[in-house]
Amino acid sequence: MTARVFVLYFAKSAELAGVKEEEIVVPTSISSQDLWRRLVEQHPRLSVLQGQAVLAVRQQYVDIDDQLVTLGDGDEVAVVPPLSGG
Amino acid sequence: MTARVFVLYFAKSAELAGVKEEEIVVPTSISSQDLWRRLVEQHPRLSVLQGQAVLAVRQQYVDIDDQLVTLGDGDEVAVVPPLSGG
Amino acid sequence: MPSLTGSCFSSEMGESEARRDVFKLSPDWLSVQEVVDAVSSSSCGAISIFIGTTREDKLDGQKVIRLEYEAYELMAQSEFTKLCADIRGRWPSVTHICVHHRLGWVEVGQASVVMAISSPHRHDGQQAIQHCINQLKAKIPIWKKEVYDTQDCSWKENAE
Amino acid sequence: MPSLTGSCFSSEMGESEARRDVFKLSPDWLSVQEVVDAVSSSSCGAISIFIGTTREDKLDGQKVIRLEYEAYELMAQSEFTKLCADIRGRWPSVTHICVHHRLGWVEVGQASVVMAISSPHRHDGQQAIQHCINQLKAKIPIWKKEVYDTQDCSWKENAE
Repeated sequence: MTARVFVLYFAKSAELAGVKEEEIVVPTSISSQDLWRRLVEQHPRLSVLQGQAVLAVRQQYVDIDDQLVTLGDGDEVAVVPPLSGG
Repeated sequence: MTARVFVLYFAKSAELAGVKEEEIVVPTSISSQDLWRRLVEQHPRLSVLQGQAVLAVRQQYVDIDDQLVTLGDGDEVAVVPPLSGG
Repeated sequence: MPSLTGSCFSSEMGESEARRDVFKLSPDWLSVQEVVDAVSSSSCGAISIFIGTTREDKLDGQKVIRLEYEAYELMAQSEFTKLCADIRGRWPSVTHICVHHRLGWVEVGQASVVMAISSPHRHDGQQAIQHCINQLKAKIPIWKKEVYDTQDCSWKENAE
Repeated sequence: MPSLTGSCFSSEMGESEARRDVFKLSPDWLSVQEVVDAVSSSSCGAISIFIGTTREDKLDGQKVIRLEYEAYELMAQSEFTKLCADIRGRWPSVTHICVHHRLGWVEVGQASVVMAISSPHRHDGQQAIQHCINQLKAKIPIWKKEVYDTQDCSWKENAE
């Protein structure tokens, strides 16, 4: 089973990816690590954020590791580089 | 030797003394306790502040005890009831 | 988003006052008075406030000429809501919380964030405001880019 | 008394900036913005602010209708100068310090004191502002009388 999700890129990740948002099709159950790999395959320059960025799935932080995330059509996924608010 | 000093009364001590300032003549060397006693003799209602008020001599805090203070003509002495600024 | 109906200096004796959590991302200059008004309450003796600005700085001889802020806006709001719940769990006496954060271009020296917390007594509010800025930097998805006089720029990263 | 020449948002690169200790006793409504402007500095990333107000309160069924503040003004200024030296000894990075305190009649709910401290980094300023309000209450000769709706009144006393 696959889901069509919206991916949002912020700050440095948007500059590296060259886009601010896009739709991609991914398995409905996937580890956050594999999800990240898909994004890096699509935009190889994102690899400089390896080990620094985290993801957000439906606006909840998700570390990039072997935990499974469950995705549905229309879900929002975001690439979150290191924060610098304040 | 005696000195003529200005005594300032603030807040509750001004209400109890019934004056805001006055001149008194005191020995040039006197314990802060004896200085306080003189003020209470002059304004007996000040005794309700016994143990609560402190003095200020030339704008420096002085506890009411047996320490000697040195006074000269024109020096400023103040009765300082418990603070409530802020 | 809660509305900014600051009840500054009003008299609301006897009414039980709803606690406000106010968050605003704004492209405009931040008004300290507006943030203070948003947390004012007749039941509060203390308002603790923090203003964060960008210092004039040089990086490798380049001078910072402005900042650019960007946020994941919806998630920033939901992380702020979580942060307020966290603060109220730690300091139950906290009354109102308000955070205004700039977005877009910010001149060096202007405030990028203004936050205020009201509380009946000052100690709770003072601890809560420190926690609030620490957690905002750690959790709320906002990013800052420094732009230099050489036209270079770099995305910053908050210290742990 | 130092003048209130706030250099808010000004650009003073390269100049070494004199540290300001600003104290004002005022019968007028206190402006938070004025106090913030008095401590603003291009070298400071953080401004910590505290506002003290009087809560609506009842004492033995009497309602407080206003406050009256009185100060030993010259000594208040000299105690403030000592307090600033104490703060700068403990937190040498503190840049500017400003305290405005009301005198005379103050309506319930209005600010009686507004203080701000600027510092390059926030931790020093946040600790310094707490010390500043604690020491102001303990050391600066200012008194507050509560006036009740029954025409009674009573002089207050800060907790130790």
